[in-house]
Amino acid sequence: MKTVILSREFWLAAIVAVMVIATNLRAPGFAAPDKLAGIFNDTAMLMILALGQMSVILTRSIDLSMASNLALTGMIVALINAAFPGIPIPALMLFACLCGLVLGAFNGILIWLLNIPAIVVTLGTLTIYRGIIFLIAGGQWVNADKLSPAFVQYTRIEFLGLPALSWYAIVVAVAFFILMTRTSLGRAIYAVGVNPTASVYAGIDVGRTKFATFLISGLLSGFCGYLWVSRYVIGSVEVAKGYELTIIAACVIGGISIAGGVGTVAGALLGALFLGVINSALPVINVSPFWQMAISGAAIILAVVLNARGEKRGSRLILREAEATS
Amino acid sequence: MTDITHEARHIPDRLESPLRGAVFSWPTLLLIVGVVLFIVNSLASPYFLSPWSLSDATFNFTEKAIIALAMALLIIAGEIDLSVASIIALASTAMGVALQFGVGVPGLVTIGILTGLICGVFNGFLVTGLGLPSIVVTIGTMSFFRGISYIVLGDQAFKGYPAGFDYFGQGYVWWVVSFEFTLFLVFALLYYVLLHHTNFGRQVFTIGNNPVAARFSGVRVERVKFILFCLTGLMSGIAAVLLTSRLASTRPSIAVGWELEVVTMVVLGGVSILGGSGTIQGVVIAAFIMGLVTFGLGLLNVPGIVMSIFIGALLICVIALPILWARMRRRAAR
Amino acid sequence: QEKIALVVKSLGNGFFDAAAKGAENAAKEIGGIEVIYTGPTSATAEGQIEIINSLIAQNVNAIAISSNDPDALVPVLKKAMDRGIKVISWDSGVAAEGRQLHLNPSDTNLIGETIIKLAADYLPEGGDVAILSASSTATNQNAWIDAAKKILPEKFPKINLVSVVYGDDDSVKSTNEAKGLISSFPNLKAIIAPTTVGVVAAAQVVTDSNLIGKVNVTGLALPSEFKQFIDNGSSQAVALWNPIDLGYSAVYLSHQLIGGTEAKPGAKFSIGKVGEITLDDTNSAAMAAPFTFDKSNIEEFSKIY
Amino acid sequence: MTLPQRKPESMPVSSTPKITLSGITKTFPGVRALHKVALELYPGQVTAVIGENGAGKSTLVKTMTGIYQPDEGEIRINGELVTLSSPHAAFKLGITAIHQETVLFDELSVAENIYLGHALKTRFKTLDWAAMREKSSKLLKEIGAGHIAPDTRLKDLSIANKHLVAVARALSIDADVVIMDEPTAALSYKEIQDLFELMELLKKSGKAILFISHKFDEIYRIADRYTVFRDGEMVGSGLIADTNQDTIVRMMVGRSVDQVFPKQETTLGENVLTVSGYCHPTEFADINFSLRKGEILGFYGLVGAGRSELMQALIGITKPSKGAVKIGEDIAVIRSPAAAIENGIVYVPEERGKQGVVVDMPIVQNISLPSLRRTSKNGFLRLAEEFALAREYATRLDLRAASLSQNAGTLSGGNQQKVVIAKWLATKPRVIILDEPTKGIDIGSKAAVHAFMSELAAQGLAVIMVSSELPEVMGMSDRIVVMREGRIATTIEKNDGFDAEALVRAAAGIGEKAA
Ligand SMILES: Nc1ncnc2c1ncn2[C@@H]1O[C@H](COP(=O)(O)OP(=O)(O)OP(=O)(O)O)[C@@H](O)[C@H]1O
Ligand SMILES: Nc1ncnc2c1ncn2[C@@H]1O[C@H](COP(=O)(O)OP(=O)(O)OP(=O)(O)O)[C@@H](O)[C@H]1O
Ligand SMILES: [Mg+2]
Ligand SMILES: [Mg+2]
Repeated sequence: MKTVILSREFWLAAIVAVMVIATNLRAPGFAAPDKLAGIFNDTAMLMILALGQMSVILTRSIDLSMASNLALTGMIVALINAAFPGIPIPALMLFACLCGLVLGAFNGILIWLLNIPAIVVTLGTLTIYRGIIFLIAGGQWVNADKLSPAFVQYTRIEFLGLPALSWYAIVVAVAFFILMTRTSLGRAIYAVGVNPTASVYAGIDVGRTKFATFLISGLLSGFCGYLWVSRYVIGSVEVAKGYELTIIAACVIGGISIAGGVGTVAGALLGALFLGVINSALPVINVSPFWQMAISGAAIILAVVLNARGEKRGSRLILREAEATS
Repeated sequence: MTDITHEARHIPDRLESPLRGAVFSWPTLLLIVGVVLFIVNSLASPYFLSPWSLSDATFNFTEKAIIALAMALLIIAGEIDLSVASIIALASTAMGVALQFGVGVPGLVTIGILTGLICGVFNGFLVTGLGLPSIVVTIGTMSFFRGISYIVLGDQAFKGYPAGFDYFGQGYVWWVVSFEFTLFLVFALLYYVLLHHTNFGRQVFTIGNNPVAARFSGVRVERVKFILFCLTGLMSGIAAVLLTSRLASTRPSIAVGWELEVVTMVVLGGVSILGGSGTIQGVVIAAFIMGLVTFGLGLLNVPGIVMSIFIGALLICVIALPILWARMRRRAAR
Repeated sequence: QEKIALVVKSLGNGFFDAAAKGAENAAKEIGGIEVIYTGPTSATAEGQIEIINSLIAQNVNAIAISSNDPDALVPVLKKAMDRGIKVISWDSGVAAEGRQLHLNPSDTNLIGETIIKLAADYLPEGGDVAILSASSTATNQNAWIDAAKKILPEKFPKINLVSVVYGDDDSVKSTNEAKGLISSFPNLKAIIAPTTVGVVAAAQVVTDSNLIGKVNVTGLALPSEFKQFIDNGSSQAVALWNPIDLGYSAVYLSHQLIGGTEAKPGAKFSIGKVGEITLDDTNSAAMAAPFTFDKSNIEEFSKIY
Repeated sequence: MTLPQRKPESMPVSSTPKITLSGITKTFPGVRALHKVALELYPGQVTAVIGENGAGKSTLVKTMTGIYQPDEGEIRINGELVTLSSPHAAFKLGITAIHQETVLFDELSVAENIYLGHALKTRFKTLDWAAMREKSSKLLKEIGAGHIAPDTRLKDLSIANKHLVAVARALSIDADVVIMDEPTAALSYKEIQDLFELMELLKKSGKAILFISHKFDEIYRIADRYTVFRDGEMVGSGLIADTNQDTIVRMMVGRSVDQVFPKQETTLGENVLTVSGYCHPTEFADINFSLRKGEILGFYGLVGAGRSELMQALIGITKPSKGAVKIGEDIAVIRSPAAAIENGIVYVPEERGKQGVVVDMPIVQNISLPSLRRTSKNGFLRLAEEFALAREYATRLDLRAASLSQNAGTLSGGNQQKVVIAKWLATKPRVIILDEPTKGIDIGSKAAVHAFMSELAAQGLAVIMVSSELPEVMGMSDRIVVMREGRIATTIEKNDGFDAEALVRAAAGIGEKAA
């Protein structure tokens, strides 16, 4: 119990709740269930992406190409849908996942086999993937009129009062929770981030684990590629431009340490939710949306400062008393 | 084997001449790439080889390259600053605000540069004072600085910069040589000396290679890093003056997305993203290469986004090829 | 061979693609003209500046630009003019010192009035409306909004403009801003989006939020992109001029400038089959009145542009 | 020199080796860590592997657990040829190890540390946390570490407790071959006794055990066989019962022990360093000692006694909570290594690769680093001066290198250590602190370092030498401070005569009530 109260996630959840309640005081109706569901739905993609990024960051890497991967995959499925409206959407979703997976695998291979730092590889693919969008689409956008109604509907169908998009996020979150806490791969991801040397000793293949995380982040980016185009009903070169840093920001706010090995699924979700709530709350309490950027920046800085507090104390506790009282 | 000879044994200073080392170095490789690109460009477009064209081409990268010089030092020391583009926005906004109060040209320039420096101090304090990882800190300040700019400006733009202010971004020192470009060359020289010929530069390398050993050896690691953040902020402030002058106006969305281009330039210049190695020569040549690629393709009316494929591929290739090459040689040696 | 560059706010936007089509038509009619259709991928001034630099180097004869920023482009366009290149702006203008003439798609005041009227026609009792614009620096949108604000108290006293927000011609931002409007103003009756990107985003939000019939979306829209929203009732009517004609006219004007016609107040220019324009004292001219699309005619026009 | 003949083995009749290594060779750049090594482990028996620091024991362990791939040689299990391509392959073949460095995961829980890499699964192939917690708890109790809760995060444990977790981890794998690389080094008396009881149990259950320790009493207490390594070669093996300590020591070092330590007699001068009432919140407390000119002050203790932390506080790396340091007669406030250098105190750190050399920079730049101010002018580098300085000290220390522009990382361990020492001597210090100065360096270099240390003292430098090697401290020191668990246990003057047993007792806290 005590550990729950002391955990970052608890505090972050508390802060998000306080924000919702405070906004509701200023603008009654903000915390109405349907409004909250709306915020959740708006944040769904960021959550999915933050989870993917989390798995990468946990292994001391970073994936800057997620947004480009998303945009490219989104464009590919949009073009396919425009050309062959008959292809069933679930098949198209699977295809989007596959596309994302391939793009992620390209990053992963370079990182695994050539040992190039992830930040360099993904900095390169960040621009490459986005450039390819322009090539395959011939510079055109895919607009609402070219997409089939089913394509657009598959994020909107309601089930138990929540749109499909929200359900996708819930399913991914649950799957991720199981992956991170109940499977060997999940624990290997943590282990590699905490101590790569010790991981080797424990029989974990560090390179392959990193590769796996890039597959995960790629797959989720690809999936979100479909979701994005379906939700905003547009495929263009500009889709999700600059979003890679928002994804990382969500992770950082969620307490995922850039140094690897530290962070939870709940943290990533809450980090995304935090940004989502700020987005929705500002216009409602009549703060100009122009404040939003500065506020989320300040939140990131604050989150990093607070997280660092909890992590300090690298000492080894040689004195017996020190260990006893810690 | 285990006997101890006490006769003095001579150890030569170097086995090969420094010149030989330079021939097989990263900057040389880049230089070759640059020359090839230059030739390809002049063959591909008849307009390329005109002094005015080349001069115009420099405008596309000088501001970024000026920041890249300081960023190179920062990355060599094992840190990174992703907030540089936002510092430009904030510094430009500060100049715009000052303009509303009727500040003159010298005042505007001072305020722009000073704002950059203050942002650098802020980053530096967060990273070295509080011991936070620079990549996330500067992702935070990236939103924060630009956010302030949005708060101040909202949907407005500052314009009407006084006569004379346009010189920094649009003026020419001599014939086709622009002020911006001259400034860049001067800074390149200064940073070259700073990094490669001073104690400070040596300490930067040491910190990047092994911060712990550097600290144990009496290098004031935090202070050096702090100075580097300040320098990066300062250079961003200078870039803000140039860009504001070139655009003759300020908007909060100015220079959006530049941070990654600057980092790309530095990494392409052969600076190890993990810190510890790199040269200013490399960064300068990388800046030219990026300028050449974008301008050359621009002359063929290839959209900018397609050029970025080249840059991205170049980045990965120049990093991957030496690794593959070394691996193949090792395999051949077996 | 004359080289005329048609520089647009961003590539891929259907409105500009249609304009490019018109430009090609004009080039064919006149003969001996090469049209370079170009623009950045994101609607920024820096992107346009880089492009103009390379156009200057290519010695194009004229640049016809729809600008992302009226001020930031002035220095580089001045440079172009100094090197003997004719510069006109169309659709979204540049400050007077950065171009030789400006072609408004329509009279600014008329557009301002039209966008309000489109909303007011379906609000006999009046009510709250909001504007979702493109980027905050877009010259044309700002001018229309100003005109609209001016005309409101006189002609539409019952219409209450509650907010102006900016979607930057970015679908996601426009979507979020439209959502923000709906949640901040529960009594909102109409969203006016004088931009083809914003209007689609707003209509999609209204459709998704089950507000069809409660919130009417209107503004300036390309019939082909917008047809489904007229069909599903989220919008009653939108307006636009003919982008094909706009691109067509831009090339005609550029061609005449290259030919030596001087751009000065009162000068007359022929724009082929579209007709003739006369420059006013700011060296700008306006084309026809915006055309309104509703259920009756959208089907037909959606096949054209 | 003559080596003792390998004894004809009087093998117990029933026993065939569980695992057999033959012809194992492993080289690292510049170091031949193992050369044609052969080893056999028998079920139900403990084989002690003995050898000096750097003899190659840990490298052998790593080749047996699939961490390193040998360059040559073969490994057989129950007579069958196997390849240990990865640590995982080693698990599968029933080999488990406690490594010398506690290679564990600070951020993860104790239970997870124990089961990572071979986790228990539920029916649905997901991790079975409940079972892992329960079994960890049981395992920890078995090794006498019942006080460690399976849910604690590892980083909240002391080094001794971490080591116990490492032991539990090794035993959590149901293996036939159990390797223990200095498992007792960080443990206190009672914990060691618990461990030995456990080893007896393992022996009874037929496991083949490899045991590495530098402590002969332990070897005699638990081992059945021995194998001696020297410089990466196996120089002898046999039954413990058939041999004695002297023979083994002679095999280990290949010469008689005392000639290794050429400490010159020096006359001690005035006090140069006085430390009083020095405390740190978690690492050490109540430290008082003084150091005289020309003196070598030895600091002895078990690994993890807090000596390195103390020394690092003295040079301003870590912050003490109270206490005073006097240099000569003046109180000195040292908040950073830079300040320490100004005050004439320098520290040759223990972790050479991490804290000492900058491996990717040339020797010359390594040596000049703390003296940059002297070799430069107005902040601008002067390469000629730098090379001159480096050349002077490289020659004095008899550095073996191809050129001064070679990266320090390409040197052998001993020569790297010389670079580090050269770097510090170049600052012309008054007090030099050497933390484990001969750790992991070959015998020849070791002797050179010892000779040099003694020469420094003779020249009037005050030397503090931290060492965990008994013969070294006893041979080199004028006075020995023994530390245990962050406090000074005792200080012994040379005149009183150094007694190895007394030192070990003081360091391990034997003879007191177990805490
Ligand atoms: N990864 C490595 N790279 C280079 N050299 C190494 C490496 N690991 C070990 N060595 C070298 O191999 C030799 C044998 O080292 P090893 O760790 O096996 O010694 P050891 O017998 O375990 O010593 P100790 O008693 O100090 O633990 C040493 O000279 C060491 O410096
Ligand atoms: N709590 C710990 N967790 C992990 N590793 C540790 C811990 N304490 C020490 N070590 C490692 O064990 C090795 C020896 O530790 P070290 O004991 O130097 O500590 P110390 O207190 O300075 O003792 P010594 O008296 O042996 O110098 C080092 O490599 C160190 O990194
Ligand atoms: Mg060892
Ligand atoms: Mg130590």
